[in-house]
Amino acid sequence: MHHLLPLLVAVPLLGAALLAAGGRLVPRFVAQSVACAVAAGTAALAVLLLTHSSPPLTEWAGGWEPVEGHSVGIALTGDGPGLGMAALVSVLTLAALAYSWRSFDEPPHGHAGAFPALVLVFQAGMCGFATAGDLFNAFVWFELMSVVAYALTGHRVEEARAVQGALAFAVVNSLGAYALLMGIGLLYARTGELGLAEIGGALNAHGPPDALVLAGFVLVLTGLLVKAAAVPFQFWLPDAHAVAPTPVCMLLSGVMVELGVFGVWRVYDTVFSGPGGLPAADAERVLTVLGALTAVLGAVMCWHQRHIKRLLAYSTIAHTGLFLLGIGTLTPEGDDGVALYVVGHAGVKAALFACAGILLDRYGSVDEHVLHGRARPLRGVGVLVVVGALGLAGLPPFGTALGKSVAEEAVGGPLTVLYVLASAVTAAAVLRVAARVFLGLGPTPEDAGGEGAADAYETTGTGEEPETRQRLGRVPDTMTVVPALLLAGALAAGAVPAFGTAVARAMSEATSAGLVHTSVHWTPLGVGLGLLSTVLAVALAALAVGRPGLLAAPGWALPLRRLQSGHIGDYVAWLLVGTTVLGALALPGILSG
Amino acid sequence: MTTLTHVLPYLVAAWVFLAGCYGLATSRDLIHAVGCLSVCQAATYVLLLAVGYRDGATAPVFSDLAPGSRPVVDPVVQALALTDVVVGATVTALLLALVVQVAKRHGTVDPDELSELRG
Amino acid sequence: MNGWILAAAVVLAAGLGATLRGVVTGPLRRRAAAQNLSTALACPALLLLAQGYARPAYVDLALVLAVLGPVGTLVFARLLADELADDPPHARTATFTAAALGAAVVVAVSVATGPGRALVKLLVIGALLVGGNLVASRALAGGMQEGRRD
Amino acid sequence: MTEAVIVVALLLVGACATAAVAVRDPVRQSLVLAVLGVVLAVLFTVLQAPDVGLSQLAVGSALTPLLLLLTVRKVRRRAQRAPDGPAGRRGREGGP
Amino acid sequence: MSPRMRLWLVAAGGAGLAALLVAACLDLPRFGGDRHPCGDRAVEASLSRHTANTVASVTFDQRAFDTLGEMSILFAAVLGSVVLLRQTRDEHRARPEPAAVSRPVRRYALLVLPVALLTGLYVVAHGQVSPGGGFQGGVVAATALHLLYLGADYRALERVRPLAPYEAGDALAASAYLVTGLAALLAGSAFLANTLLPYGTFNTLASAGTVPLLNAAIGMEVACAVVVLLAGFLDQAVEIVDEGESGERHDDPGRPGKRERP
Repeated sequence: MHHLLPLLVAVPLLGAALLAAGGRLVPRFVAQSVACAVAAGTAALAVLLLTHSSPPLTEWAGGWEPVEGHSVGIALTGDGPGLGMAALVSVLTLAALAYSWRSFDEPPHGHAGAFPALVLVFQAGMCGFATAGDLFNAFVWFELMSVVAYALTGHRVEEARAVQGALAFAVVNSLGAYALLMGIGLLYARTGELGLAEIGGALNAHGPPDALVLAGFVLVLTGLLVKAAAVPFQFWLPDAHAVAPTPVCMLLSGVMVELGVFGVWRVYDTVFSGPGGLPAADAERVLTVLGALTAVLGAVMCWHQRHIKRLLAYSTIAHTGLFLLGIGTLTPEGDDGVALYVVGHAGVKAALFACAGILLDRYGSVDEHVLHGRARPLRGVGVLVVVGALGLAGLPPFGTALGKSVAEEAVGGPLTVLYVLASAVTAAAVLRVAARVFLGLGPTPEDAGGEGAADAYETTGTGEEPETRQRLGRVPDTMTVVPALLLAGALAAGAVPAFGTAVARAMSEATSAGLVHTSVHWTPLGVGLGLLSTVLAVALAALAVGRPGLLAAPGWALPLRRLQSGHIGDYVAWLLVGTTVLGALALPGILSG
Repeated sequence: MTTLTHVLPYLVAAWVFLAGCYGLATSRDLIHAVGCLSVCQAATYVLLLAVGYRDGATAPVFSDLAPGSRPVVDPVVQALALTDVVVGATVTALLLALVVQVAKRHGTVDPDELSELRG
Repeated sequence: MNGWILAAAVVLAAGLGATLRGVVTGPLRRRAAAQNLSTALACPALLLLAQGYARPAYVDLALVLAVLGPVGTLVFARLLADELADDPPHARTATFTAAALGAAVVVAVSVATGPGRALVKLLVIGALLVGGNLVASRALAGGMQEGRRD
Repeated sequence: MTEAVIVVALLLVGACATAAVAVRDPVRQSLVLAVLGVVLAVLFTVLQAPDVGLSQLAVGSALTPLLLLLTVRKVRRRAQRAPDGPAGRRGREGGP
Repeated sequence: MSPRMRLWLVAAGGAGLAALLVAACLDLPRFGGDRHPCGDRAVEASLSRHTANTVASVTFDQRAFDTLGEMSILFAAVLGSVVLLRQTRDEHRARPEPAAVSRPVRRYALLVLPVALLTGLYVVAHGQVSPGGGFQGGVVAATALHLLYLGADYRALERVRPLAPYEAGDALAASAYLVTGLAALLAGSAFLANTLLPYGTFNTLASAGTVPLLNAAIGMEVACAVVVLLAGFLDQAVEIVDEGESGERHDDPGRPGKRERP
């Protein structure tokens, strides 16, 4: 069975190569069917492997089995979390391809296969990263998914914003990738190994951590946190997510960002958690501080957006912060909660982006003020958005709610409050949009014409072009069925009791700490907190719609919004500051050790 | 002198990386910024190859050398650096393609004049 | 003590150091000429290094540089023809010095190699190096276009 | 002796990389980057990595400068010929 | 953010990162040290499979899975560039006027073109034996083709460069790499295992099992990819004109200067 692991990468790549080769010969319909079939096949393979992943699979690419404990080959890790992420990636890819079936713009002449082929390569890169058991191999797949993501983000080259967002995305992520590679170089110099587990073992054999380990940790984490969009590496995310084509947004927000968090978890757990790695207290401090900052910034900025896709992008940042807080506890319960949360969040967020895409294609705008009341006819879509917002808030029995409640109990104390508030605020922002756009509640905003009024530090949602050639008269069924199914999946993740237990078991088998039996189930406290954040979200949204003046952008948020300047130089400067902050946060343990 | 040469390659790599970052952050031209990014990447090659070097050794290529007759340097880092060079070239190309489109749609390649995507 | 490597170090330090200074300062014409010289000097340095390390396999690097170095200069000559047209670079002394150095190094290494297939390769490199260098420097000096040769 | 040549190559790389950052005009920078490619190839040779040196030569000596200059040409052509492009702004000209 | 503010941030962040890196450098094993366990194992493994160029063995055998990723990156970047540099609806193509290149340059270009192509092939073919390989040789060969643009003009290049076969070649070479890997899997071994072919005689072109196959696939992939990539940029720089540009195009950058100075 373990020999099949590399197929998770090879199958989509082969599909992409065939599509690129034959794309100009076949009609668009055939190209899309082939792409969907390949994505579905890979998803099936991932699920099949997932069912056989206990005990975790290990594959040595090229058949280089270790001799005397050492191998010159590349290890692939097929454990629950890795294969789970691969399955999630594949399912979402399938959803994105199905969503783009009817909606997406005519492909460039002679390249009918280019867009589906790129999506398949994206899937391959993400699957490869999820199953990588070798640090350099992880870098290669990391870079592959980045490169494809840049191209996909800038896909609509006629759009000024799309190319600018893609460029900022590309520059910041490339720099992060090079930092990751520098870190790999440092760790290789110390250990002479590239496999994750082998590096960890060699570090432990070397003795207590020193500046080299610290630098390796900081540089590797910089790369991964750039991908995970943690503060202060997050600036690229809203720029890229707001402008990428909708199917791509579903993948970027749904899984790619979460893969950054997954990478942090995997690398810390396998490489740095031993006595030769970074002391637990330091890792906890790093992840908790950055996670809390990310959650706060994401929630505040999310609330102040009127560009709906940008709003959703910031809510992704807020949730990434929550994920980082969860894995920052370094406890099995925190990991379990985050794993479930990621699954639920992927479904909910992808569905919300899909709904935003429908608005864009139907009305040629994603501006909350301009669309005020205009989407009343789209009742079904409105229901989907409201359900998605409730899922985002963590209303039981959504998968998000179950994961959130488990993680909330793991973090404890004031961080639980942060969990409730961040999810409530982001959900409230989405509910506010739903109330205004789909129900036309509240006074009509003054700048509903779409011109002017926006201050210099606000990105409006006007001026976006629909992704279809003409505005859609009727919403194709695929575009509504896909988000509905995704929401159903997110609901099932929490409502099916066996799912949580399976996730918890897979997580415990995968961690280096060994088998720890944790139970994932609904607790009264968890349900209560979930209901609390839902009620808060509804109340906030009602207040914002009913009394817009009361919650209008306060002055204190302006400096925060000014930081998002759209300037690549600023983003790079913040990245440098971020590495320094990471180093400073992790320093105490090294000094005392 | 010898202690300096023992860390000099690493220091050069660190210097090149930081110089590239500085150029990237203060660049007034996106094409220049892409060039600076490739400078950053040059740092990774230098670091990787410096890590694999061994005094008095030669390349692990045995077309004109009997295996075992001379010590050889680490081939693994060379393969990594090779991959890295390819990645660098392709990323540069993709970034330049984006810069071409930015110039078309915004009429400028000065990051200071790109005023979209704020807040 | 290895004389070949010493010679390579001198070529690198003096020659490439000087071209580096040339490519960083001064008007565009000087920079373009310096870029051409850098490949013309690096190629003999690579040959010297191959000889110094006693690794004939390294000669491939010099071969590729001898092929692609002038191509790179032609890229600049072609795409910067506008800028260079008003003020064409003339670096005759430096060009001929570099060409002479290249020829001398090829001859020296050939003598040390002795007859055989390696010698043929070296002579090809020598021809490509000297010819390419002269053509490229001529192209830079405004010889890119018909009727504008000087 | 081998150490001396490594030090020379390292210093050249350091200086060249610094220059590539300090030269702000993209055309001139691409000239410096071409030289940096060659110097890096020499460094890789003295670090006994001819394979990497070859690929650096292949990429750095002609391909990257060609890509950079073609981009510059496209961008400049717009800036010179179209004082009011679609965005209505005049492109800043970075060079002479 | 004001430039001054940004500079302060860069200074602060850069100083922190510099301190971290310098401290790490001082803790690194000294440059030129003798401890390279992974490298020594790789050399051993390479010799056991009759591969003279250890780096090729690492690239195409021991870590062939990395090279698969590397190849996919190139493949994706080319596909992405084709999409990003496509001719949009508001653009049209203008035929470039032929350029007049001086005779020595043209002769040189036509003379060196075959030499460079041969050099590229030579570098690809000897990948498993001497320094070089698919990537290096592929780039050399593809660059050589563009001597036609430098030495003649863009039309001459376009004549030998119908893009469709190159795009197909790029994809098919990528498939060939994957199929070679899958064949090993089907033969009962692991993905990309080098067990299909005999290892041959050390230090000959037919040594090292599947390494030459993968090497050739990469060589073809890279050559085609670079041609397609450069075609995208050349089209943009030479042919494609959008509304912001004047329609009058010439392939010959020196022309205006010439006209101004009769």
